[in-house]
Amino acid sequence: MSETKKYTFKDFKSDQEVRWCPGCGDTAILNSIQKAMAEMNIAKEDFAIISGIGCSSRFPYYMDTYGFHGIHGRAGVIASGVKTANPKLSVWQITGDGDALAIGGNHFIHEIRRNIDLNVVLFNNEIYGLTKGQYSPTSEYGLKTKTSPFGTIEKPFNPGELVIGAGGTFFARGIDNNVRENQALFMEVEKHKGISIVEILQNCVIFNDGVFGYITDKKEKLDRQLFVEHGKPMIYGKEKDKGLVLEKGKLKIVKIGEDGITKDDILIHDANELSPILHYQLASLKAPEFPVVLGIIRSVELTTYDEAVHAQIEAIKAQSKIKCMDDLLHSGATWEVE
Amino acid sequence: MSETKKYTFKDFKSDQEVRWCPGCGDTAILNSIQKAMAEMNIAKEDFAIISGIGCSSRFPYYMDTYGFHGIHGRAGVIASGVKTANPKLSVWQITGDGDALAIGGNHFIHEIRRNIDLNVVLFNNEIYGLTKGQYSPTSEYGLKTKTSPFGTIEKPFNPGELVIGAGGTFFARGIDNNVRENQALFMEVEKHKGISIVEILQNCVIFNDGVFGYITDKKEKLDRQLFVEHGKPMIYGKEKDKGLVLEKGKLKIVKIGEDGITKDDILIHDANELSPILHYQLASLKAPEFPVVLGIIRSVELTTYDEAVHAQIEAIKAQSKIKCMDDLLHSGATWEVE
Amino acid sequence: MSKKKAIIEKDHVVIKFSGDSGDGMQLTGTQFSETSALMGNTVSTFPDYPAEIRAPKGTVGGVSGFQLHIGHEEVNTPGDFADILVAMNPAALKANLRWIKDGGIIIVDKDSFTKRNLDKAGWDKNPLEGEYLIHYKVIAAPITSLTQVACKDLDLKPNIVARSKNMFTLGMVYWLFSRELDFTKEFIETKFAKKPLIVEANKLVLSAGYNYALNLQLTRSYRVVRANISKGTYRNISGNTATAWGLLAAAEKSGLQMFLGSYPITPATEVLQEIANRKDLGAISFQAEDEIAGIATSIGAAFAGKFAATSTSGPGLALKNEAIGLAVITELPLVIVNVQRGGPSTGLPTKTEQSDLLQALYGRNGESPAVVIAASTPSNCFRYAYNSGKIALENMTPVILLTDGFLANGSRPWKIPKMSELPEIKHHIIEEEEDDDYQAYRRIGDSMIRKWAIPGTKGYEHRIGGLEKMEITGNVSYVPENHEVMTYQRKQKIEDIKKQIPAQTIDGKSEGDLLVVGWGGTYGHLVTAVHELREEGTDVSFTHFNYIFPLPENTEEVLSGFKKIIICEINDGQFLKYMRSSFPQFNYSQYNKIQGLPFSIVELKETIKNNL
Amino acid sequence: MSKKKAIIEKDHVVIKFSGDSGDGMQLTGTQFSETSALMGNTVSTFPDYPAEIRAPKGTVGGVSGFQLHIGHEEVNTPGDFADILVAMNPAALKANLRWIKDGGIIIVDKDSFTKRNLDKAGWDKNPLEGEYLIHYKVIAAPITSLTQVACKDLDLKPNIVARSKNMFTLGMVYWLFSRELDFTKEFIETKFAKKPLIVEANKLVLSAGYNYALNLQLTRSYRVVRANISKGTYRNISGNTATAWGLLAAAEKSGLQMFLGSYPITPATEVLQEIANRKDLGAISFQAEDEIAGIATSIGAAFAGKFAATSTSGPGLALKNEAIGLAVITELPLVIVNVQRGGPSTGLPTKTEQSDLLQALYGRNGESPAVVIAASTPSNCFRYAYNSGKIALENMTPVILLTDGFLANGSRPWKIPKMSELPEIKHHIIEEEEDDDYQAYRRIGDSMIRKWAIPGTKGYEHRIGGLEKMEITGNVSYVPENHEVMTYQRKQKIEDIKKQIPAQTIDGKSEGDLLVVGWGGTYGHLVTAVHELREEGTDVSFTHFNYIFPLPENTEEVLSGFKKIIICEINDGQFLKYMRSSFPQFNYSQYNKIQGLPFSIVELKETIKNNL
Ligand SMILES: Cc1ncc(C[n+]2csc(CCOP(=O)(O)OP(=O)(O)O)c2C)c(N)n1
Ligand SMILES: Cc1ncc(C[n+]2csc(CCOP(=O)(O)OP(=O)(O)O)c2C)c(N)n1
Ligand code: SF4
Ligand code: SF4
Ligand SMILES: [Mg+2]
Ligand SMILES: [Mg+2]
Repeated sequence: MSETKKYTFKDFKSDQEVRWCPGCGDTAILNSIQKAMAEMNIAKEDFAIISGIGCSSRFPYYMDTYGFHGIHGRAGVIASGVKTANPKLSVWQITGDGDALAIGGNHFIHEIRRNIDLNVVLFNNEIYGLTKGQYSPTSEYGLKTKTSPFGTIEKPFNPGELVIGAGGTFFARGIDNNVRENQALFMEVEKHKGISIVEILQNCVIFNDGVFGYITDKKEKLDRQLFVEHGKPMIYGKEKDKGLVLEKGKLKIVKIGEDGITKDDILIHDANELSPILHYQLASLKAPEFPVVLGIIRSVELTTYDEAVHAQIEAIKAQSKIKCMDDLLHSGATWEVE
Repeated sequence: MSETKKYTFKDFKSDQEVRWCPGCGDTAILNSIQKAMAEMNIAKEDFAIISGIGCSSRFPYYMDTYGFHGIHGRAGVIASGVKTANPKLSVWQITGDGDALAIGGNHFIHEIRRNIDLNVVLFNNEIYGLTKGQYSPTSEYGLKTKTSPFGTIEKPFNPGELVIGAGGTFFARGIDNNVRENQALFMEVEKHKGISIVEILQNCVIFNDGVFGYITDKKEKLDRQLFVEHGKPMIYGKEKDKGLVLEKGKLKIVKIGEDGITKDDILIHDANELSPILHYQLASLKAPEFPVVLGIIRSVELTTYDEAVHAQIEAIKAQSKIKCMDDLLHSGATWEVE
Repeated sequence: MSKKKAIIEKDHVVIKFSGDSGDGMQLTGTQFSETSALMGNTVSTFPDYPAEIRAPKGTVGGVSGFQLHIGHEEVNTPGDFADILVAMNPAALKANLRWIKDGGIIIVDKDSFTKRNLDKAGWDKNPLEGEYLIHYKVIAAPITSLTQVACKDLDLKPNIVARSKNMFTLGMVYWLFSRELDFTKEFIETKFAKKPLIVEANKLVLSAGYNYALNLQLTRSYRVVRANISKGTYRNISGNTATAWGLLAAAEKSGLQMFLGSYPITPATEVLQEIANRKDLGAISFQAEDEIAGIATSIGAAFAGKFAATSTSGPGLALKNEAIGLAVITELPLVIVNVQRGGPSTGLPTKTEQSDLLQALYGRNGESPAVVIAASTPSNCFRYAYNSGKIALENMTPVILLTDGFLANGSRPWKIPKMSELPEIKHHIIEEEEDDDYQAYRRIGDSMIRKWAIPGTKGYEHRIGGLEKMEITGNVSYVPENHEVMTYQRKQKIEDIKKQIPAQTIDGKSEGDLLVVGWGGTYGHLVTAVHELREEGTDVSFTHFNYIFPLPENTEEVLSGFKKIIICEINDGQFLKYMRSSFPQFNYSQYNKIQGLPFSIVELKETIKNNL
Repeated sequence: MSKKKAIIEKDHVVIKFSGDSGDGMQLTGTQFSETSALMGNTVSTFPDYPAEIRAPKGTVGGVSGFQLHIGHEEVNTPGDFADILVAMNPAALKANLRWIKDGGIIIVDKDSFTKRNLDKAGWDKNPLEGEYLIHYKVIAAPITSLTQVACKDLDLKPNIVARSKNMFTLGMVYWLFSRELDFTKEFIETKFAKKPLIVEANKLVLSAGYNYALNLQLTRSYRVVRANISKGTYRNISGNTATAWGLLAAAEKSGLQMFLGSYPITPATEVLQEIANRKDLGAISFQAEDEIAGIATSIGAAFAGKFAATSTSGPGLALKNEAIGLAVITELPLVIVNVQRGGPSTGLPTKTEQSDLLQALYGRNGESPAVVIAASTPSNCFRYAYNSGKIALENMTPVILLTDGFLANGSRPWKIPKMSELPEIKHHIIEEEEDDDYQAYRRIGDSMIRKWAIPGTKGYEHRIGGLEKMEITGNVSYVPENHEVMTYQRKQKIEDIKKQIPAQTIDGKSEGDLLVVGWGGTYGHLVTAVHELREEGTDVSFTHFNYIFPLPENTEEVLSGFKKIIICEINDGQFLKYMRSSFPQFNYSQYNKIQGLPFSIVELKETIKNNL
């Protein structure tokens, strides 16, 4: 791997014109990733950005790094191949809610299970953008779309729940336009060893505009979003007076100052806890009863698959008598004809 | 649908010879399902048994019902098609850990998400039987198999966790040879409206013999298994003196009679609770630190997909002006040529 | 409207509306074509979308077009080159200049030719100035500003008003063709029923455009004489809608419920969308998690006794191949609609191609014969979808129906059929107590067709699956000779279908020097080229295939009358390969185009002449 | 061992060992074949497993067999019919009786012919009694009991002892062929190194069998004269192992790390297993969640600069088709191994067939050419796997390597090649600073090959993907003409490979009345049939194809020397279709067998004669 130099985010812009719809949340995410990468102290050639198919999956074309625009649903497996082949690369999987959770759902849970050290950015706009507006596995129950003219009758996945159900070691959530927060988030993602899944709530201005409006509403968002930080109490609200506590194992909202609750009663977020029970609950919280949790919800470290593959190879190499093909060809039962 | 008659389990035996290996756990499961079905008060012709490919997936051939031995991994989607087409049928999906969780993993999480009213029996032998002994997505970390001669380096799925992560409404666990318990379990499975996933720990005598030996050990099993029942305290152990309690939201084992613990302190199992937090924890418990939980861990009812499909059709039918193809053909802009 | 016009009579005219994606060109084109059809012309249309959802405004990549061809005799293609181009901005002019006939009319919105827009479109200087467009008749109207003027009395914001500028253009073109505005006014009233101000604005602007043209008498106007169209009720229909409706019709006719398991993919998505919209007809649409789930749920539904179909495009068909094999061996009825697009891989998803033919014929493991049928016009997608359903249900077999991006998105006026006049569709569902010695793989009579016993029917419990099965009983069998027997039974079943399909016809003499051969979506272009050549005195015959596998019984006979056969395809010669292996005795040549575009009449005529 | 034997010299002998799955017949057969090879005979073997993992003991369905053919000249098939059948129980006799030559020797374990076992095997009465087997020489030895006797002094339980009864049989057969026991004794010592008592038992029983035959002089014994085998070190190798090793060899030779993404499937699983075992050679095996993940991880690895392959069988290939298209358009090197089995659908998974040829050629959307190569003997799977790797790496293209169940499981002694003597393999990985105007799709020189810039290499950052790309730059392009250019570039790249493959050879005269044509796994049977016919005076030539697409440059020339060409395949005529469409001018006929079995020499000879 090569030496790194100081970059600016412009170094990560390719010569291709960005062709997302004006106002599409994808552009903001692109910016925050470019900014984050410029700071990562990783040589540009050591990034490999892998995507599937979808609006979001056009992403690699706009990055002046190695990139692979795959086929629909296969971003995760192409990325798994790249990372397993060369663990030294910083491999980013860019995927949509259709790409990762509809056709690519199986690869998604398996890459998580294997804990391959990938950085996965899931652009969740709760719709199929590129094919012009059909519902996706994350679309809200009842959503009317081109293929659900009378409303869907399917419960959506909550990506965070699925990640944890599959044994995920890292899950975070962000919102497209929070460029600064996301930039910081992506720095953490890169640092985490193991598979990191980041769900970004992304507004599709054309086919699902405003779907996150309730959460992002400028005036109300402090009451509707909860940014969690490891080691900090889970407090939110316009007045910073609301917080989470546990009651019989379940999360509950309390108000600081009411019923004798003080700041010290509020749960401290422990993203590094091995048990995912609390993380699961945080990922599950839904508006309007609860705030939507943003930030790093879970971040634990376990051996990664890519590491283990190469470690096993090195271990066996050291102990095997077979060192090259000629050895293998002559191993076992052979005989001479003279 | 036809009237039902009184059956015995023999009525469910087809004329095909059972060809599993002698001692294979599949045979016991077959027996318990046949016995359960005979009691279900459902006409034989109203059962459709759908499988994928694997040793376990040979199952339909041995049942004198409608049956479909599909292709590898597609049991869930074929079954989804059958049930959506005809919700009156009792549709059983028979699948293996490879069939459902390797190649069929995506269909598995999606049928759960949709909550199609299927009865899914997952024969989990933690190995690929039919292809003669490769590791599966549920194989224990480190297991040596034909494709992992030096031990696997992949974390296994816990099917229960995955079910809950995907939004499952029913999850239960059994052990192959517990024919009587399983028979009762399958009766409950049939009753549950929505998708029911039953994981049966199944011994493959040829390629993974004894993998559940620790749990099923005749002498120790009372200490290693915890049968949960809705509304009953979660007590187990040879002396019925161990039980589960919650501490800071996490399950913990306590001993009745020690540290002032009485029977009343033990958690009561609530399978019907909508929140899956406790169910997730119960499904996760692992030997040897914890007993393995058997029985119905989660059972809640939500609208099913198959129901909703037909309800929506009926609703639209009632309100639409288009009643037949001729209506449709003449709808919208048309003109006459005379 | 009383001024006298200089009217030019034309046999047919090609018009292309083009502008930014947001300029409403699709709607404008559709209105013009429906009005033309209503007034008795034949019409063929084709939209031309940008590859991006919303490419940057004002760029060439963001231009959306709608081409239409009207005639007084049958028109079979949207036309090669436009007589009239409407370009709402510089980019639209740039993108389409190469597609206008010499001497053609160009209508532009003069207001949009600003420095900024010229730059975005990549024009060095303003083409409206100087001699650049000297070979065309340019009508540079201040459309944007006149639209605002027309609405000045309405209480609407300028940006809302601006949205109706397409109506100004439409009005102008209506004047050029002496069209009436009523049909479009009615349309406006229905479409914006809940927004009376918008209705008002659109109607005002439409009339303003008409009057503008009228008053300026910008050019002489055209008349395309009424065609001699057969009596009946007509509608416009696109290929994808026709396909969906053909399937729905087959369901209704067979008395079965429709089930479509599918996953969205360009350019096939509208088939799913149409059927999802037809809950009123009892249709079940299952939007699956992927293409495999799409077909597998359909196979499940077929097992359960529904009329099942699945729809996709090339990459999706590749994913369905394994499951098609399951439908073959389980002998269940199933229609697989494949709307072809440019490949390989993701390729050119919004462009047309005929390159999935060999995949449809051979893309599966094992000896796995399935019927392959191809539609050839947007409207006959209805007939071939219907017939695919009929063949699937009557023969207990999967049928692959091939259409393509050109047919799918193109549209044609279509004489609405009466359901009662469509051929009957029988299915083989077995009734309770109909057969007291039912065996899953017993054949009906002399045929190779098995009965369809569906779950819920007492007494016919049985098991099917993907393993080879014993003849008659359907039990799993590894008996070597039985495998051969079953392989030939499956083959014979498909061959028997020859007797159910119409004989192949020849357009032109049945003997001669050259036979032009096509299949699927190229029909319109081929038939036009051949007819024009014949009118010009060139002796050439033409035959077009819709039934691909099996081929019509008289195919060999049809081919044998000619010294030379030229097979024309939008691919690298797939039908040619197939014909060569089926009838190696003939002298074939080939013409291929692989540009994501349909043929042009010009190139076809030249090619055919060169082959004589 | 001094008694004199009456020895019959034989050119070649076919022996089949058969018994219950648990009876160790595979091991017995392997030992006998290795010993025979060691003693200078040519050998060809084929195992015949039951379809079930453990079918019920004692049933016909549970019989496991191992057939081998030894000769003093080249033997190319495991033989049609057995000269000697070993049947360890009544079921094995039942299952194999139809495969013994008239007058052949049958060795049975008399002890196993109990009422219960006879019933299970479906014998009405004991075939050893009466005249039932009068046409054979039956040696009914009390194998079970003599095995116990031999071990009576060992401290082993009877059921453990019983497991070595296969050694008794092996001993008997060794005597029949005057074989030495040393090789097998050594084998036993290694295999059971940790269990000295078991070593002892097996060795005792082996000798006991030998001595039993010796003492009874049951029949005359055989000698198959040493073959004239070229000097060198030999080993036995099965097709699947040879395939895996061929890939590993290509990796080593090219200096790249091996990456195999795969999912288990019969009969291809051993390829994955072999490579999973080769961590010592640095091979990465990725057991994926399905076939799509198998190929897609490999495509990722190829992008990252590994020598990547994936392995599967027919249904799995169907699932990989979409991703193969991605490898085609991204022009990455990749080997796709497909071990064909009986289809359609799950079909006959444990049986052989050649019915994935058309799928390999055409099973993808779009114009999507990929190289297709077929191995033709178990051992030459090594060479063709190696060459597949070479062609993939040197041409930046996916290569599909076809083998089949017959090759995969069959084995042959094989002269071990020296790595240094294998042809060089170059790859196109670009070094840092090698090219200061790198463009992802610029072609190297006159070729259509692009350079391979892998992530981690400074200065060559670029993007590839499944959308059509602009020539040279590789940027996404919707330009119509460019699509045609790229389509033809991809086609040309494959055609250019013609120059890299050997000319097609003819076995026999290069002109004549009849040319027998085969491809892939039927080589052994075809060459044997043709040679026998020629020895019998029939003038017939033979050509066998390993390079399927592209075909060797001189193919047309080879075919043109004959009045008639007969194409013999284990399918319904797929290569025939392909040849007809490639060279329609020739007069083809066909011979096909679709029984999940290889050809028999007898049927081939008869067919060929009938075609003369
Ligand atoms: C095999 C295959 N199936 C279907 C498609 C069509 N397709 C392309 S993108 C897409 C869904 C995109 O949704 P998502 O992943 O959420 O991306 P978005 O466009 O919303 O960013 C679909 C269905 C395809 N290209 N390939
Ligand atoms: C498309 C496809 N891929 C692979 C296979 C091979 N295959 C058959 S069964 C199986 C795994 C079986 O494992 P599991 O589902 O756990 O069933 P078990 O045999 O253990 O009951 C595999 C890999 C196949 N038949 N089809
Ligand atoms: S369609 Fe939606 S997701 Fe796609 S580019 Fe446009 S705004 Fe973004
Ligand atoms: S291989 Fe294992 S799972 Fe399969 S039948 Fe035998 S014991 Fe059962
Ligand atoms: Mg999306
Ligand atoms: Mg299993």
